Amino acid sequence: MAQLRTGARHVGAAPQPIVNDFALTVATANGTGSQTSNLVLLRTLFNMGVPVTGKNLFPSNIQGMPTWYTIRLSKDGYIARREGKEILVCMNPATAVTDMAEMEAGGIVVHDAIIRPAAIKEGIAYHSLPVKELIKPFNVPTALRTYVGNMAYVGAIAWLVELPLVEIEKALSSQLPGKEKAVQLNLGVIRAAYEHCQTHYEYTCPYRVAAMTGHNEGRILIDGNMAAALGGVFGGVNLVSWYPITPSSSLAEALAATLPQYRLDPDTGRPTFAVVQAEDEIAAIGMAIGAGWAGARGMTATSGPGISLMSEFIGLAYFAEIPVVIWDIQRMGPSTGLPTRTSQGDVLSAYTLGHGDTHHVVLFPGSPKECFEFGHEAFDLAEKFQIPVFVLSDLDLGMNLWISDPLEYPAKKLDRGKILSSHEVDALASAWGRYKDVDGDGIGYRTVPGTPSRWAGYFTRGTGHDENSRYSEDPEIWEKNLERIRRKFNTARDAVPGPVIDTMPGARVGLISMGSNDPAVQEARDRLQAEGFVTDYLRIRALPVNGQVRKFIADHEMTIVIENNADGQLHGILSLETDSCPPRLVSASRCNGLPLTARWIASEVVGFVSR
Amino acid sequence: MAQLRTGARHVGAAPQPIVNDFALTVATANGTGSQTSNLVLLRTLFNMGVPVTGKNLFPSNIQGMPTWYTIRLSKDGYIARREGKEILVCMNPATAVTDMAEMEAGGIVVHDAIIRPAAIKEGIAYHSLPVKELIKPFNVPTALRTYVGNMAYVGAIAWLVELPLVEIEKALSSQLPGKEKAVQLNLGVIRAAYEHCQTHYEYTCPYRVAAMTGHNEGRILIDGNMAAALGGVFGGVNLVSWYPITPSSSLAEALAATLPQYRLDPDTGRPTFAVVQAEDEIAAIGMAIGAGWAGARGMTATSGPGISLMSEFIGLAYFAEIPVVIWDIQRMGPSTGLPTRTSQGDVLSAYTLGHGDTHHVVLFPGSPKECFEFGHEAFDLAEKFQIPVFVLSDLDLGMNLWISDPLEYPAKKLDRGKILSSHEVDALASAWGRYKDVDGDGIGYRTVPGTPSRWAGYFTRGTGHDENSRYSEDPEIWEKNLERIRRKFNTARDAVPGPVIDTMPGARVGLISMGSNDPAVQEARDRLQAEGFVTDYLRIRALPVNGQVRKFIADHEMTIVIENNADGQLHGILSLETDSCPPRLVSASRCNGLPLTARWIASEVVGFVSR
Amino acid sequence: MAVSRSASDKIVRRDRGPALNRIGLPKTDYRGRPSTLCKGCGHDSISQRIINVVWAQGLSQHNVVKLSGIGCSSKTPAYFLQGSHGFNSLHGRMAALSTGVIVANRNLRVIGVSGDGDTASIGIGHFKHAARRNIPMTYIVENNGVYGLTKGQFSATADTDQTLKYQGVNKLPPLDICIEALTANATFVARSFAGDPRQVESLLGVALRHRGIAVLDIISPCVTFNNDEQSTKSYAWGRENEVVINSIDFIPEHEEIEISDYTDETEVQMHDGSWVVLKKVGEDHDPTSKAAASDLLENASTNGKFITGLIYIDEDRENLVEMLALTDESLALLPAHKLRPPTDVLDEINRTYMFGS
Amino acid sequence: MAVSRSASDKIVRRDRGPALNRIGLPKTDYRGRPSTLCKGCGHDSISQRIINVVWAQGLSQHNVVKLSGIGCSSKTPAYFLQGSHGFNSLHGRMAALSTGVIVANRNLRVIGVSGDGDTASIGIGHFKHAARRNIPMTYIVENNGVYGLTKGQFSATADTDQTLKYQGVNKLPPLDICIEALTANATFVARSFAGDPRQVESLLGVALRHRGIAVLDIISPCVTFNNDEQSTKSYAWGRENEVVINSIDFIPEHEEIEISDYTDETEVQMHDGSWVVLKKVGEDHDPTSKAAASDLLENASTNGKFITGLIYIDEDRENLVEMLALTDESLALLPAHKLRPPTDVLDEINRTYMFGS
Ligand SMILES: Cc1ncc(C[n+]2csc(CCOP(=O)(O)OP(=O)(O)O)c2C)c(N)n1
Ligand SMILES: Cc1ncc(C[n+]2csc(CCOP(=O)(O)OP(=O)(O)O)c2C)c(N)n1
Ligand code: SF4
Ligand code: SF4
Ligand SMILES: [Mg+2]
Ligand SMILES: [Mg+2]
Repeated sequence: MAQLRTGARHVGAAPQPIVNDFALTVATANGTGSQTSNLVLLRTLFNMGVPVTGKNLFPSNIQGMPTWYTIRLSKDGYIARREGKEILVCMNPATAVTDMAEMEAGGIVVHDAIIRPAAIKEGIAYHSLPVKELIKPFNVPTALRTYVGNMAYVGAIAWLVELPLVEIEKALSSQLPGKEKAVQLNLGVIRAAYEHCQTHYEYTCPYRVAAMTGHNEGRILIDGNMAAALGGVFGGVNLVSWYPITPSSSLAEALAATLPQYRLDPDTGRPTFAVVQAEDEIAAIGMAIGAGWAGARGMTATSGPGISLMSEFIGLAYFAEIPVVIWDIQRMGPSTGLPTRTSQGDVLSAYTLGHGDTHHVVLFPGSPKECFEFGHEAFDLAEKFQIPVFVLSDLDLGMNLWISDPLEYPAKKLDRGKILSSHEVDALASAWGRYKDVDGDGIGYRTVPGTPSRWAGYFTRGTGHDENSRYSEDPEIWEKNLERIRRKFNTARDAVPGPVIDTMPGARVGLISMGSNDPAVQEARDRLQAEGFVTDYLRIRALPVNGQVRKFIADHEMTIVIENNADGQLHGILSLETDSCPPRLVSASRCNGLPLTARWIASEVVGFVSR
Repeated sequence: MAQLRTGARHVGAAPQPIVNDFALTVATANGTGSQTSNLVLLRTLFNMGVPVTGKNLFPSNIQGMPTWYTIRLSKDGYIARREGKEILVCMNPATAVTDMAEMEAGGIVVHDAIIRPAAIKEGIAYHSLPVKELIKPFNVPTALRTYVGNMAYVGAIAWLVELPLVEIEKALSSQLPGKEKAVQLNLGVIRAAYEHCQTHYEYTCPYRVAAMTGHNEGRILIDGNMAAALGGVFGGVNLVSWYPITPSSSLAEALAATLPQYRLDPDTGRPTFAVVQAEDEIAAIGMAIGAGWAGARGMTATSGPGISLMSEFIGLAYFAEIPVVIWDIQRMGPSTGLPTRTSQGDVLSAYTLGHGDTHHVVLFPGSPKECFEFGHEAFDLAEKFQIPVFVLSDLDLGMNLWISDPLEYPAKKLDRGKILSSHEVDALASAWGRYKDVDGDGIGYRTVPGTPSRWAGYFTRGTGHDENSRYSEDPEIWEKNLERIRRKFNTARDAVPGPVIDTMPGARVGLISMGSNDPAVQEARDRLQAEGFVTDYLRIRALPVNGQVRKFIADHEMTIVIENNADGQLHGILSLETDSCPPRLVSASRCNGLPLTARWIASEVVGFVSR
Repeated sequence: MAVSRSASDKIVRRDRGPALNRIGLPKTDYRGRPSTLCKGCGHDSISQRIINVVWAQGLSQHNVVKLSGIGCSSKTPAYFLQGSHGFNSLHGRMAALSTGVIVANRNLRVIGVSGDGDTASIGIGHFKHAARRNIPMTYIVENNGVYGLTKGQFSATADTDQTLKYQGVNKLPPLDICIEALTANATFVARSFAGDPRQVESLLGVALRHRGIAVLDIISPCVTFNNDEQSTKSYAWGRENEVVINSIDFIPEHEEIEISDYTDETEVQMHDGSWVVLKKVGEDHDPTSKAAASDLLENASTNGKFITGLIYIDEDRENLVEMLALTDESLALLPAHKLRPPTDVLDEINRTYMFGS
Repeated sequence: MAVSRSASDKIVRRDRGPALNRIGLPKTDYRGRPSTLCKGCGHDSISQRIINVVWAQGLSQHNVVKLSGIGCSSKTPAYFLQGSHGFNSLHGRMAALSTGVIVANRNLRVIGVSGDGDTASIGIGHFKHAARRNIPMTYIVENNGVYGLTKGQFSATADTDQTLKYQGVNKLPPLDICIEALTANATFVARSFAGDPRQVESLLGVALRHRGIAVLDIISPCVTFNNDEQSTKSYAWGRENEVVINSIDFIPEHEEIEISDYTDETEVQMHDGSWVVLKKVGEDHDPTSKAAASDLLENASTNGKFITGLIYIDEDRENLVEMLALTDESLALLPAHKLRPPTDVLDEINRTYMFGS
């Protein structure tokens, strides 16, 4: 995005008309099918080349509760969430009053005619949309009325911001593939609404959409969970054992949908994979670990509560050194928390999950492209180091559509790690020991069950063991084994995805962040730069960290760790890993269920610096 | 012990004969009843007024595997574990060779005649004991032979170190209450062995036992788990829901044994408590939390694997604010680890257990007396703050007999926390809100089910909620609620047991430790002082810490955190809590399944200082 | 309404104003907060049944607690008995929580609401052990064969070979809640159908008076994800196929009714002295025989028969509170002096461990 | 020895030296490391049975894996088949682990060893769901009614009203492993007794050839904590009360034996084509009928009868691997090109999400 970010302007400072630089919020109730209307709008904008982002704020229920969908257009290419909105589509009587109250001067409200604005605010244009009347002519079956009715606001928006109906039709068709009748019906309603506006509103909206180039070309619009699933498909996953939980279910379900498309055995047409819905998370992780132990690629996907339940098994995989991949699509904790709100609250749990002394490799994808990349790389790391590998995404990245660079075909071949063939183990015979550190990297050689050799068998256990995996209570053997595991962990520091560093000349303050915060941090840095304040930026892509991070912190007068949780968990981990403490390394963390915004980050940075 | 510690001498530096200052190790196989013989020796010494400590190194199986029992006598009152031994009782052929090889010059070996020393070492006296012959005259049933045979070494030791048989008989009777026949049989064997030595050995042992005063008077000999159980008895526990796991089972079983003795309803003679063996740890903690929610005092006792399984439920109790007490008798992790070896590896897990942002109150008893004290105080803290309270003991403190100051009757009355009576809640009516911070301490007022008022009922949930415990996804409400919980946690800092600080004039180095390390740290400080190196000592008794700890660290050039785990978990927590990092705050941690020793601690301190 | 037919309920109808129950309260007092479930969800109708029965029995809400796990079904305790304490806990853990609540306060009437995922998948272990312990509670499974709240995955009670929109085909055999309860020695096992309000209420009426654990497996259609008429968890299928095995008449203790033993009736005396009269409808079944209950269920499951009614009842087995012989007074409400022994007791204890003892 | 009677095993006895099995190995090759269990523990005798049967069937140890949970019973896989991969995992989780192992490598013979605490207490959920999924494995429960490794607490299979030294009285009814397996639709359910080596071996012989999950509930006395003759888990009680319901004859596929249908016999053809002939001993029971199996078990448990033998077998139901239609090749051994689709596939995928598409 670099080439676009130059000359960033602040919203509001723009001259009339405001083109491709505003936000639109649609307020509806869930289970009314408004998602289709919203995605049609998003797709239309994307295909017109407009940098756009859509955030779905949905409730933890199935039908009838308030839902908000915010679409932000940013010709400058900022796809982070942004506070406020210029246009409000008000379809939900339950929230109409507060929704409208939030609008600021210059704003536009489109509301269902059944909703009468409680208070008419100065400087806001109100447009009433007689949805009921508009759809009457189409005599839609009752069941579909609200669903189809939601198309009305698409038409109204189209008229207001000047969206070409042909683009909308295209988007509609790709949204409802092969459903020509539905497309035409919906389009009819959209047209009707469009014409209604033409005839009833005489008003020119300052907010406009114009096709543009330079940003979306060559990019894709995809949600992180789908990208992650495809990462599994190309990562050679053999077993997906999972238990449903928002917001991770769509990852497992995407695997169940895509694996049969792309991973049937070319010779026999039979599956080279299995997707098993387990009875609970303990079984889910247990199955995945069983597969990993037996030499296949096992993974699971879950969220906070599932992570807690998996603690004991993860500790076993850590200590018995078994590869397994765990996707944690983070939602708001503690406890059941807010199942449909985003957070980065599981960083510490994942890093140190399990009783006793444990630490795990944790990856932080920052875009759908990285969800795909880490989706396959996680398996290589898990098998190379014979460890559980966590991939920490979140609801925002996982369930919302993001503009992303296309998915990149893996550069490296699959890395299955140190597995001995029957000949190799025969050659070694009794000299082989499962947990011997032959190469000095802390990683032992393993054999998989079924290896036709009388030397291949060994006995895995979660109890204290020697190099040959025999039970031992000997203090020296215990210490030696833990030292080797620590050595292995240190070897991993330089093998995991390294940090991404972006510098600005003369910066004395550094920012560190991870995962889905990336767009907001980028935007915040531009804002600050525009105010003459330059920053360097290091994006952590994995734990444990390596020397680069220590150096980055050492190289700056102050480094601020920005994260979406309450305790500043990443800050805590980095403090210990790099022996740094305040004021050199400080924490800017916030967690209210919403993705971080550039405005908040910028103000935090200014706050720290002016202290 | 202060008055005794003055003038500590190093083992070996003592003049002949060496009185009340040596160590004795008994090597047997488990399941052979040697525990009785060992405890008879320990009790005899205790009752002779000798500062003594016994550490049982037993295997994780039921019968036939090697077991070592080490008894240390220290006229100077040091009851920590110590490396090495002057006397070895060698009853287990399986380990005889290595056991004997470990002996150093000046050592004494007493071995079963069936064991022929592999290599006779210079400067070591070997005494062969014909156990089989000795017990023949008593024609003991086969089943009991090894058991009774183990009494032979008691007799031999008695002769060697000059233990009065009358004292032994007393100890034997208190060990086998009401079993006069068994006592006499065993005593017979002891006498036989004693006489055998008299007639066959002409040798004067340098190691002697002499009755002494000044240390054991007014003290008790008890294991931490029993003391903890009695703490529960006097803490008013109502429900003990548990699942068996070493080394915590003896705590729950002690409760099952003592509650019926001391806690039957004076009026009806019926139990005021329940002990329920659950189907697993998840159910165990779930039951305890259910009891806590309903207004009773619920607790569970477990070890590492159980802590992992309890994560999700603890997170619920944290967020829904329900009192519950969890005893973690720590054993060696990660994973199943070493079930019969000690460790302090669950400090970080316990402090931050659960996904999302969580932190818990954790208590660290340092003696049986404190096990009792925290055993009842934990309930007061849990109910006062409406939180889960962890008490972290370990296998060494929990399962070994320690000399301790007597159990002290609670000074304060039971603190049931902020519970509204029906009248109080009626008065407040709709003004009452479960999670309102009326007093500014972050603690809300609760009602218990059954409170006869139409206003008392409320709906508890692990999901986002407002002050009235109604479901809410509102970002501000979420943040406000978490802020209050954090405020509550900060209130707890000064309510939990404060640190115990012991200073030496002119000390520039501080030591911080916790729990069962106390005796070893005390001894190490004396050793260092004897070498002219003075230290201050702060013993953490609870997390979260308060200003005193921050000040202690600030007041010293260097502070060393000493703990029995691999990662220096307490050091990590203190670094974050006090914004301190190396070289100001450093970590000395070790974990090999054995209790820390003064020698190791002293050498670590010297190492750090001389760096 | 089955229950209101029994005199115990003393519904007082005044010329004007709403009907009041035994303790003089209108039914509206027993409502909960507005439901957020889908219109037509079976769970909402069960909530209404609970309101009706608890009101009709004239129970004080403060003596009732509502416990649940996680799921659409587990949300419902927020939608009934606003005056009662409630706890929407963790997925699959309601049974464990309930055990603790009951031990803490034996004088509470515990109503537990769970789902088929909550009970038959993640919670099956706690469910079976709660049945073993015969904890005194009403354990309702709102069984719809799917995971509603997570948008329609198969649960462990889904039909074999059933197809769901986004889930494909389920090849696994279902677990039968009633059979699972029975093999774990539950002392009250019943099955019903959210589409049969009359029966749900009469069963609830008895369940609330049962000595131990009363398991109600109520088929409660998920109109959003599993209401296709081929599904055995749909309204259509239920209405088509329900086979009622018995109808229930309830006779409170204090009524002087002499029970004449008709061949088509079974009388069961409840622990509180009241009587339940079970009139046979359809086939011959003795709900006091475990063997008969087991045969009936086995047979129904193999032949895909949807039988409803009281399948098994045993008022003789001790419940957990009785096994523990707890004080009549709730442990949660005991005075301090019953929670902490006096000083001399501790002195005595110290003496036994003391030097020289 | 039941199994060695069947010709398939081709035990070759040479004039000198030890007997060799079909693949030319002496039995000593199939031993494990020395047991650390108590002398006389039932579990050790079961380990010996496994060694005998696997050797007699001439299986290669590298095609067998040994999985277990935690407990004295779960330690035993270290004491047999030293040449096989083994995994002593977590308490109660063996079934979950096994599922993953089997999916990863369908060509392994999986022997799972668990205890009554491991399976009926903490592991009951995974056990029931493994049975539902009919995972192809031999699931052995070494049932002694106590927690051995934690020193003798009651397990969920302990007798009602039993008293144990340090535990007091158990008032809870036991869970019956066989009934639990059956109600979860396990396709092979058998009960045996460690004191009846001949039967254990013949049942193991069939179990190892079974299509799906073969559950063996073997009463295996804990001599240290639960061997009092009143205990139904003791050697004395078992010897006194065992009622064998059938004896097993095994006829391998490749043998030309024509099966004449005697009234006192049931023949079952195994998935691999071989035949099992079940001779009735004692009462009349058809092990291919689920209803009969259920009745038999219900009746035995209510009357405290210790019946042993093959209680239920169903060779027709698909196992998990078949339901998943996995490649014959083990997933764990697939070549890289079958694990990662070619570049053009990703290009195509990108196109569908691409701007302008
Ligand atoms: C530990 C855990 N795992 C998963 C979830 C996600 N989850 C919420 S409800 C539910 C299933 C609900 O199904 P059921 O119990 O049948 O209730 P229903 O919604 O069908 O009434 C799941 C898996 C969770 N909340 N907690
Ligand atoms: C999660 C967990 N909880 C508890 C334990 C402690 N533990 C070890 S073995 C065991 C019970 C074993 O009983 P069973 O399965 O019957 O085996 P047995 O020893 O009787 O053969 C328990 C509770 C553990 N290892 N892990
Ligand atoms: S999704 Fe199904 S179960 Fe959930 S509320 Fe809607 S209808 Fe009811
Ligand atoms: S304790 Fe019992 S189960 Fe464990 S090894 Fe000894 S006899 Fe066997
Ligand atoms: Mg359901
Ligand atoms: Mg057992």
